[in-house]
Amino acid sequence: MDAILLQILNGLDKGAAYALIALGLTLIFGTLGVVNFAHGALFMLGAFCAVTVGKLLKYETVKLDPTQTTPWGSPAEIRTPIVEEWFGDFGALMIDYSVPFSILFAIPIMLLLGVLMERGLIRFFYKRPHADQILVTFGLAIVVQEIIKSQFGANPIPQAAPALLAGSADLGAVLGFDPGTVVYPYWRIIYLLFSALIIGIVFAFLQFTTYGMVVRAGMADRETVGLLGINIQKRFTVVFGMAAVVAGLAGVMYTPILPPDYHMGMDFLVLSFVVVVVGGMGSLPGAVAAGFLLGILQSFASMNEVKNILPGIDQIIIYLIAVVILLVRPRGLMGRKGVMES
Amino acid sequence: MSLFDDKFSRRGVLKTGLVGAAAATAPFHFVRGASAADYLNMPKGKSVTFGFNVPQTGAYADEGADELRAYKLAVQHINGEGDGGMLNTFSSKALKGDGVNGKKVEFVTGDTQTKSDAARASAKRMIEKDGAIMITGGSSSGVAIAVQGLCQEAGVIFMAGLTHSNDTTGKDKKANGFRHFFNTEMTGAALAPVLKNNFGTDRTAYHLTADYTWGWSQEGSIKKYTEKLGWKTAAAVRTPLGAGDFSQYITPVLNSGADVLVLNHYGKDMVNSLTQAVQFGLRDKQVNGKDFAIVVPLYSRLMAQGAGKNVQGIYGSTGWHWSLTDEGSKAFVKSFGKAYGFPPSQAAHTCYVQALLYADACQRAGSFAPCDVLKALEGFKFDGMGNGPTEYRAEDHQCFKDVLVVKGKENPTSKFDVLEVVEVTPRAQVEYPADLLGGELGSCNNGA
Amino acid sequence: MSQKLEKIKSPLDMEPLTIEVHDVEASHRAKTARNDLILMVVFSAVVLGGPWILAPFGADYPDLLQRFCIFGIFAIGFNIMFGLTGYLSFGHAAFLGVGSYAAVWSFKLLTMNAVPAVIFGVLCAGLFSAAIGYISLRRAGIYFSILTLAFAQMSYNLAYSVLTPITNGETGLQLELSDSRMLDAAMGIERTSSLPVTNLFGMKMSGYEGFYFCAIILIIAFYISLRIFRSPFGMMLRGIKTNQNRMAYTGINTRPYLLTAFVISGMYAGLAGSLMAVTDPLAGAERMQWTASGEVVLMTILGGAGTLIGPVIGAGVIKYFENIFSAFNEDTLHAAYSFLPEGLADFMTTISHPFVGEGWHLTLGVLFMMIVIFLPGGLMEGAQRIANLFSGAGKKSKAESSATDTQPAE
Amino acid sequence: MAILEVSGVNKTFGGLKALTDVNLTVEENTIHAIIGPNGAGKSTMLNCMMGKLQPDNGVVNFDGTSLLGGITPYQINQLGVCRVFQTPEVFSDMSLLENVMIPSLARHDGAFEFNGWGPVAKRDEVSQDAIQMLAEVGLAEQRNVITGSLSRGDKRRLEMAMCLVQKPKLLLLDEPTAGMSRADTNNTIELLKKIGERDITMIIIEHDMHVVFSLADHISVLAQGTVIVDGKPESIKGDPRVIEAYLGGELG
Repeated sequence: MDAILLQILNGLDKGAAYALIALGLTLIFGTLGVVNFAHGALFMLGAFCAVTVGKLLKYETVKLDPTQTTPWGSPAEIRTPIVEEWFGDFGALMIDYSVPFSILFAIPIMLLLGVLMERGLIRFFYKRPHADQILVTFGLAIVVQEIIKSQFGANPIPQAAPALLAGSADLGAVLGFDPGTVVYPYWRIIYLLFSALIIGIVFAFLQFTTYGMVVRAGMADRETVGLLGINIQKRFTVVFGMAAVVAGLAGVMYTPILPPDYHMGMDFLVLSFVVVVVGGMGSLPGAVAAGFLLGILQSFASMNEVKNILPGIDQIIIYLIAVVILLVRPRGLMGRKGVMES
Repeated sequence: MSLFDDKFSRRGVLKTGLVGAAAATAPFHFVRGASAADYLNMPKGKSVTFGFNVPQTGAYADEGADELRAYKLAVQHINGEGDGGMLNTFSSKALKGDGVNGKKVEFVTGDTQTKSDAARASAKRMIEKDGAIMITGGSSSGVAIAVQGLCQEAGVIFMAGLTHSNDTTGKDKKANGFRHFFNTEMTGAALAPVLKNNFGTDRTAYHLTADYTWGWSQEGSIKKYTEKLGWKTAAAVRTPLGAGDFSQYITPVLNSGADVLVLNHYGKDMVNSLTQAVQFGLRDKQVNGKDFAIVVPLYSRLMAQGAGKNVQGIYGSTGWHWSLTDEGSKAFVKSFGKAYGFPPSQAAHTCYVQALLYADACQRAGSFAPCDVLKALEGFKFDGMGNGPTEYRAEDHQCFKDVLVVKGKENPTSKFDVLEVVEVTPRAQVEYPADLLGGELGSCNNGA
Repeated sequence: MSQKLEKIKSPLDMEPLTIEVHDVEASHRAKTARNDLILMVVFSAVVLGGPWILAPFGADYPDLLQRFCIFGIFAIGFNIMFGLTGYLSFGHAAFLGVGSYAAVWSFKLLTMNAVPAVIFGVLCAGLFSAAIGYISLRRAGIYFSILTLAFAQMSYNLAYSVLTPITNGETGLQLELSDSRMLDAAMGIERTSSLPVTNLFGMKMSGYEGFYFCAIILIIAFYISLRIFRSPFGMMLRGIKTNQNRMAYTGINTRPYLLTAFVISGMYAGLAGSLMAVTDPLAGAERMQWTASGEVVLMTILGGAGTLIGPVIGAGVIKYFENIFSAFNEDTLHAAYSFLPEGLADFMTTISHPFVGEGWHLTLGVLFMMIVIFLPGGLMEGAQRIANLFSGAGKKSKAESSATDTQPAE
Repeated sequence: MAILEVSGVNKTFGGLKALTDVNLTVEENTIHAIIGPNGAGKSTMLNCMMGKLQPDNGVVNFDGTSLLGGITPYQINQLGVCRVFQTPEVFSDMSLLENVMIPSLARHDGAFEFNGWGPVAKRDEVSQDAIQMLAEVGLAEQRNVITGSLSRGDKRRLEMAMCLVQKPKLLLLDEPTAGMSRADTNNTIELLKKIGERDITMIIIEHDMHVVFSLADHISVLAQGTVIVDGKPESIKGDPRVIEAYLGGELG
């Protein structure tokens, strides 16, 4: 039982990552009608916001120590992070909390990147065929990825969670299991709660603001909304920026779980498209539900008990579920009719 | 008649009118291939071309870049530029710093993309277009085996880069292929005594294994040697390559009763699974009254940097480490560090050594013909290359040398100072009979 | 209709039609036929003359020439599905992989002769695509794309891991000395201590011989594709792309048309895959990965989807980048600029370095963006525009029905 | 003889009754108009006849064959029913000739035939039929123009040619003159009259009473999902129920 509970937690955690990326993809697709293959790159850029902040905080003064030399003959270096020099213990604390701290930076940066991307490129593709959109955003994703690679290298760059949150919570005690049987890392719990918060904010925004109403109306019927004389262009830009922020924040918060590298966006891209389609193109609740559903099913499929019966099932479970759902429900879990069918 | 002998087939083309247009145009090209050379890509001018085939894109791009740095350094040293590096400590003094066999060494590069197809395409380009006499490099076993097969068919020597699977010099060994790097069998043999000393003989191991040939090979070797110690294996779970999030494989470990987790992962998989295993508190856990232990059988320092502090105290093996203090290692670290400003990785080391070994063999053979080089390399004993006295075993073209057991360093002094050497396992302890891993070398191929 | 064409009178008081209609039609048809003949001749000449034509570009070595042909075939086949019907399959690499595995197994079990390998590869890919197509074609649009993607990814993941006994997993399926090769054995071909090479009735299939084999198959494949484009079947497929709803109300059962097109294009992929094995007998799982499927999509769109020749050009461009641009390093780059004054050469080396060697992906990404932004119809549209510029025939060609010509489908 | 019989057809959409007990009989070789105010259920009824929608119950028989129970639009077309849409559904990327050749091929080769080898250009019977049909609707000279550039009226005439080339027994026209100029409308009326002389039964759904009364042999008036009046044009014209249904809308 504890094993199953743990797998549900794993699934929710995994699902949270899928859901956040899929949410942004769906927002963009539903409102703007654009298939954005660069969305994974936005997720990756978010993660690299954290990397950059971490690097900046750890920017060090270098003093050479001529008394010692490295094995290759140059003088040894003594490095001190500048923030520690300036702020002392508070500086050390800032370094420790660099990942949560990055969120403050990631929001404006991702918003800016999103707006730039929409204004500079995407808006020229609203009326173009989906194939063109896919190709141009895919090209953009490669370009962004290669730029990051040239700046940060190809290897993963570790980002530690704050020391206080590095341990695990004993959920077993809380839920009435034996102590120590259901332990779960604090950071993963935080990630889950954070995702729920973001999803909540996005839905609240769409539900309760006039802005959101226009966006929802646009998702339902773009042409009509355009006819109402609303400046739809401006709203499109904001939606794209918002989707970029959601993807970016998902990236920032994921870094302690998965040390980021330049390729992480591509790794998530295909999966998140499967999630979006299983949820139903253009359906926000569908994207979120599919994210969690696939996350949980993937976790269960990875259990030894399951794998012993069906070897390799964890390799294909997501795709298998996608096939079954699309055959049973032609437009995914909550898809509307007529979207992306021709 | 033999269908496969190409002297016949060339005549066969002219006979068979099957491919009209081809037959009409084909003979033109044969002039190139059918020249008087004794072997493929026989160097005719004042230079000879080596082909460096490394991953430049994909997950191992950084490792590939480091390999390329090492190769460039090796070429400089062979041509007599720079400080000579390991040539000064190498036991064979055949190379004089004036190229090989009087010819200056040049090189061409290619991108393997860590894909067999791309790696073979890139190697073929270097052989067919650039006239490379030897191909070397690579950062994964799949690629190494694929390119090794290609070099065997084409008729050039392949000096494997970083490849750790048993198959490279086992099941899939080829006469034209040589490996300096160690393998999973040696890792098992080297690691087991250290594990015994640190964790005792009453342990239960839980394996997470990358679900492909190298992973299985690694899992098999560790199981074999730890079970000899008296360890039990609780489970061996296969994980998909590039799973990213391994939580669903890690949580079952928590209550499995196992007290050792063996991560048979490499590269990004290793970084992610180790980071996450530590996050789940496995490093600090107590099971059966013992401290829980994590073991990463194959360490790569470059990659371990990606796991940050999570590697601290984690045992594993590695081919070579820059902190070694023998003369050869010191010379190499010095010239590499001077050129690039940071220490070389184990991938750089093995590639550098492979390039020198090949050049040396050509010099000693007085020829670049693969079959002559092969004779010079087979059974070749040497020293001064960082791993103590080493031998290229003739039976399987595998180098036998010391293996390092390392541990993630608790108090690193720089970002390169990630691992500390716990023990240098002597060569005798990791040797195994040549027929253990199967396979057939076949005969050498000169091409042409 | 029993009326004779000459006697038609327009019911709406338009100019009466004359007998000329028939003549115009006949001459139009003759023109198309003549253009097609020219196209075939030029295409064949360019393909067979590849080693000479590509020499100035440094692409005249057998492996890359073979690859141009093989991926040309792959893209032509993909174009029959995507270019004609508009159904975007994201899983075509799976068929390529199946073709490769089947061909290598044919080498291992039967004979080193290329013919059975190719036949076996095409058949297996055909069967596999029929099964996947039958299920995936129940859905359209992106749902179809995702279904094909899912099947291909499942094939890839399983081939890499659980199916290792059949596929040899990560290492890739390769020939071994101990393979049975029953037909060869029955024909009394002796075993040697080295691996046998693939051959076509004695002619080895690597090097230039392999290229000419692939080239001739490419020409045949292109011809078949041309026939399909011009046939009633091709017209129906284009109808499906343009307006599937109208097709249904026109009495056309679109599903079998789509499935047939899917299987044909799957067989093309299998053909390409088996040729890869013929020229280089190794089949790796990553051939089936989604990135490989994506690559053929990019080739087709880059060249011009729905055009006859575009996909071949797209395939050539991408393979050229992959093989030639990735090979540049600082030294070769500097050598290439050596004709410039020293300082300028250094400068050029510095600014172009990020785009070659390890940066070749960057160049590819920029190229994709440029093409889609400025030439939505792919490279073929660029060619068309240039041609129009010279002939001044822009208006004419637009007004004329040339949907069957090599014109971009916008 | 009745070619199409609709009886007792009901259709609800989530509790909303779209069609209630619709009965309709279309005689062979007549022009039958269905009129009614917006939202009367005309399009729903058409969709029920064409296999696009399944009615909840009732009977739809065409020439002795039921059009219900999983029969698809293409099968209905193969039985000899062809539909012209309210917004023209044509192959806009293809030439006019190709537009008409496709239905012509569908008639000659059936719902599916794999012919991937012989050039379609050599199918003389197909292209001649197509050219002739284009000539009849007055588009023959533009046959090599890409369809997307046509005016709406031309597209609709093209669509008629696409149906006529199949020699359908029954032609369904959904507002054939919607959005047309007066001159175009008159041309279309002439064309439809001409077609009417060819032993083709037509059902016309139309708003324009001028068109209806110029063409129809028989009129059914649909309101609130059911047929309220059914009869000859003369009898419809003065019927108070019809006037009421249109809320005093202009008739004739």
